[in-house]
Amino acid sequence: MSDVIWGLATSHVPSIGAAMDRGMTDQPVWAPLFEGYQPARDWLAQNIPDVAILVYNDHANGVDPDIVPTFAIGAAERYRVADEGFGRRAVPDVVGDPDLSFHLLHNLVDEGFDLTIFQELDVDHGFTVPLSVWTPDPGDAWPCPVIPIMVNVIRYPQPTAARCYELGKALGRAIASYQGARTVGILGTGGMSHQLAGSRAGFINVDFDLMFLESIEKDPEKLASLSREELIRQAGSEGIELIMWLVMRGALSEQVANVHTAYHVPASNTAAGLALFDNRVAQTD
Amino acid sequence: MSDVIWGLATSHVPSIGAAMDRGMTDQPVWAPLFEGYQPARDWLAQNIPDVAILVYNDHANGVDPDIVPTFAIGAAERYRVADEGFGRRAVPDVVGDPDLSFHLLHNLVDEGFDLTIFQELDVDHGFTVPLSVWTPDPGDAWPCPVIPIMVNVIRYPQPTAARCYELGKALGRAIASYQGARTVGILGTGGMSHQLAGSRAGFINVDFDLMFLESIEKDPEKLASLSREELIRQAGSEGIELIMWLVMRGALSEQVANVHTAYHVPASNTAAGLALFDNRVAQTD
Amino acid sequence: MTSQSRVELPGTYVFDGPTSRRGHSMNKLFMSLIDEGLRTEFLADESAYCARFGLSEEQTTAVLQRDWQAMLDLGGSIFYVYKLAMLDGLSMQYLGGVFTGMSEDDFKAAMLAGGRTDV
Amino acid sequence: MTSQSRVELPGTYVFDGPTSRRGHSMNKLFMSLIDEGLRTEFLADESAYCARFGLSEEQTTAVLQRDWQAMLDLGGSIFYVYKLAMLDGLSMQYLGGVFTGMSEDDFKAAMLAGGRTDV
Ligand SMILES: [Fe+3]
Ligand SMILES: [Fe+3]
Repeated sequence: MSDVIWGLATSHVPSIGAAMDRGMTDQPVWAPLFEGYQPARDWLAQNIPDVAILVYNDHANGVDPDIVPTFAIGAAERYRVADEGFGRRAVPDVVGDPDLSFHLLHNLVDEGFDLTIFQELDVDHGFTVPLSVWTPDPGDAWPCPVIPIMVNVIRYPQPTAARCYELGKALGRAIASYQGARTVGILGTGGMSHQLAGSRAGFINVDFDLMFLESIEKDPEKLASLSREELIRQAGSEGIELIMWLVMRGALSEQVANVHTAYHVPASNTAAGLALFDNRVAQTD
Repeated sequence: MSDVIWGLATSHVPSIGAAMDRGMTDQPVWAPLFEGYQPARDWLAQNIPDVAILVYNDHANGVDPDIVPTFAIGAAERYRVADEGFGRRAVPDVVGDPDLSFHLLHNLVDEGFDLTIFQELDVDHGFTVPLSVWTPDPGDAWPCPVIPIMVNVIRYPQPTAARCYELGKALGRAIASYQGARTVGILGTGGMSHQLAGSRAGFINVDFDLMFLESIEKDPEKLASLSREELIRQAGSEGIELIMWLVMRGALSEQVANVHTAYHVPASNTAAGLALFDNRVAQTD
Repeated sequence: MTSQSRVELPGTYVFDGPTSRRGHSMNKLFMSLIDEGLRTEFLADESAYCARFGLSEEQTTAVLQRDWQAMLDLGGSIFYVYKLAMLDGLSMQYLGGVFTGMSEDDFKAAMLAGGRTDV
Repeated sequence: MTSQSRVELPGTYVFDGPTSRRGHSMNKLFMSLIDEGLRTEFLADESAYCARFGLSEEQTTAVLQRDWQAMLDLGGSIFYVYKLAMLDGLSMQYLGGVFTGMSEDDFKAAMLAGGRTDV
């Protein structure tokens, strides 16, 4: 029996990582964002799990453009930080947990999720920025081993929001049946509203984002019913990556306790959001 | 509306291709196998579809060992014949149909199948041998465009037989909703009983194979209920690839007409089987 | 074949099957730029590099002229196109300006003011 | 962690997660042999080639000595191992003989007689 102790939803905008790497977090354009993170960081530093699972997407750095898995899982001992074209971020490589990876794979395949396995994988900002949001100063190593779960959010047709939520639920069951870890943290990354290309570039939808931040805690089913088209319309062509939050949420219990929520516009071209949930809550029916 | 007009199940043993490529099909060890194929080949030559879908697995030739998709679909214009380590087979490259590939992908993802797309792919004997079984003398080109659907049958945990059958049914629905082709053929490949490694190498299970040949027509549900363990026990560690026949079968109607069945031991280390079904049969309830 | 058609939303690119097919060679070129050696080769002879990756004439022109809008129209994905922009030292906010007909500074200012909420 | 455990069936290899992890470098080496240039490099200096792919000492010995059984035990997948056999001009039926303690001819004869139906 392993327990998911917390779930963290966070944007993974590359410039958040760049601001940290360049010591710019005190500057006026960045300070409000990082101040918003602080309570979550403090709480997370007190609640380090044995292992974490991080749901993210690759941005054409770790995986060739001719291969696009709908869902994939890493099963490596170690994930190297990718060179995205300007050198590797000066953050630690990621230690994996292949034993748990194979356990999850086995259980998820048995439940009818058709995952692709990566036995080697470089992880890009979609992965390392959320780790930095969680742990700004990792030193030589991140707080615990981390397993990547990759979702296709770039190439239409993405998995539906409903399918992501179902994957999360199956993930929760698979974690619960694992004997090798006591405590597990799970991160869902991406979003919030943003659009990078086209004449609608720069699009931000605060109302939608606030609704999403509220519903991810209290009414994830409602978010799971959003169509691709609706997500692109409401959250922008890149905002659709919010479907990854639903994988995280699906792995948590029906009732969770909100530890901290933060929202800030902009991180570069994106609305940045963070929501942290404590999963150790007595469930009522 | 596109119609699946036939389904062909066939082994894909490399030596069947090699026997053809080297003009050995008249030799005593090979003649019975190829005589068994003839009625199916004659019928197929009279029933060329607009496009075909071929369910197969790669044998460490087209895809890196560090990436293992449970299910994948090709979306290329052209699939090159792979060099498996002894030069390319002297058979034509495969012309694809990306328009249909993307249609299938979209529909299957919407139905909750988490396929990986390959936009470039070399196809190995798992693909070209079934094409040769269908069409011994293709000349410059195979009879029609062909789309690969790839299944992980080599790496445990394979998708369950039930999941393969469900994928086939969803594939049938996706084909039916396509406007761009009139007629479609579908091939399920692999098997029958065989085991390549371990002290049980050379294992053949005739009773199981004959049951499978009968049930694939009349009671595919029964085959879909077989567990991985049962398949490996009964059909050998490589015989589990028979799950790919269920993808083909799922795409056909409940009632089909058997055109021809053939069974021969051995093709190299494998029990070779063939079953051809006409799908243009009035369905009764 | 309706199910393949892209989401029709004005001013929005959806990187769907047909688009990715059209842009495949160009996106592969962009992705190659994550490799330092290949970046050097690209910069040494950009048109030879485009030919090596099999870009169409239009795509080659778009790349050589840094016509960012044309790259998108010819099947580029923004995540791949961005790799060329980075090589040129340009930011996503610069590109945002190009796509919306603003200067980079105006685009940045619009984002700092809360983003473009009315589009 | 029971769900990860391999199917326990005597005389049968199941290429599961732990096995594929153990054999990863060796299987990558075998797969590289589909490339003619790399085949030549391998044959020119087999132990250097093993080192380049990060094989363990045991795996290197198994490869150098063509200890097919050991390759399987050390995480090789039969489909990958077979690429080395092909390079040596050996058939799957030769390997079948090795794994079952028969000569190649006896193994072939057993297959022609209908296969091994009693194992
Ligand atoms: Fe992203
Ligand atoms: Fe096979």
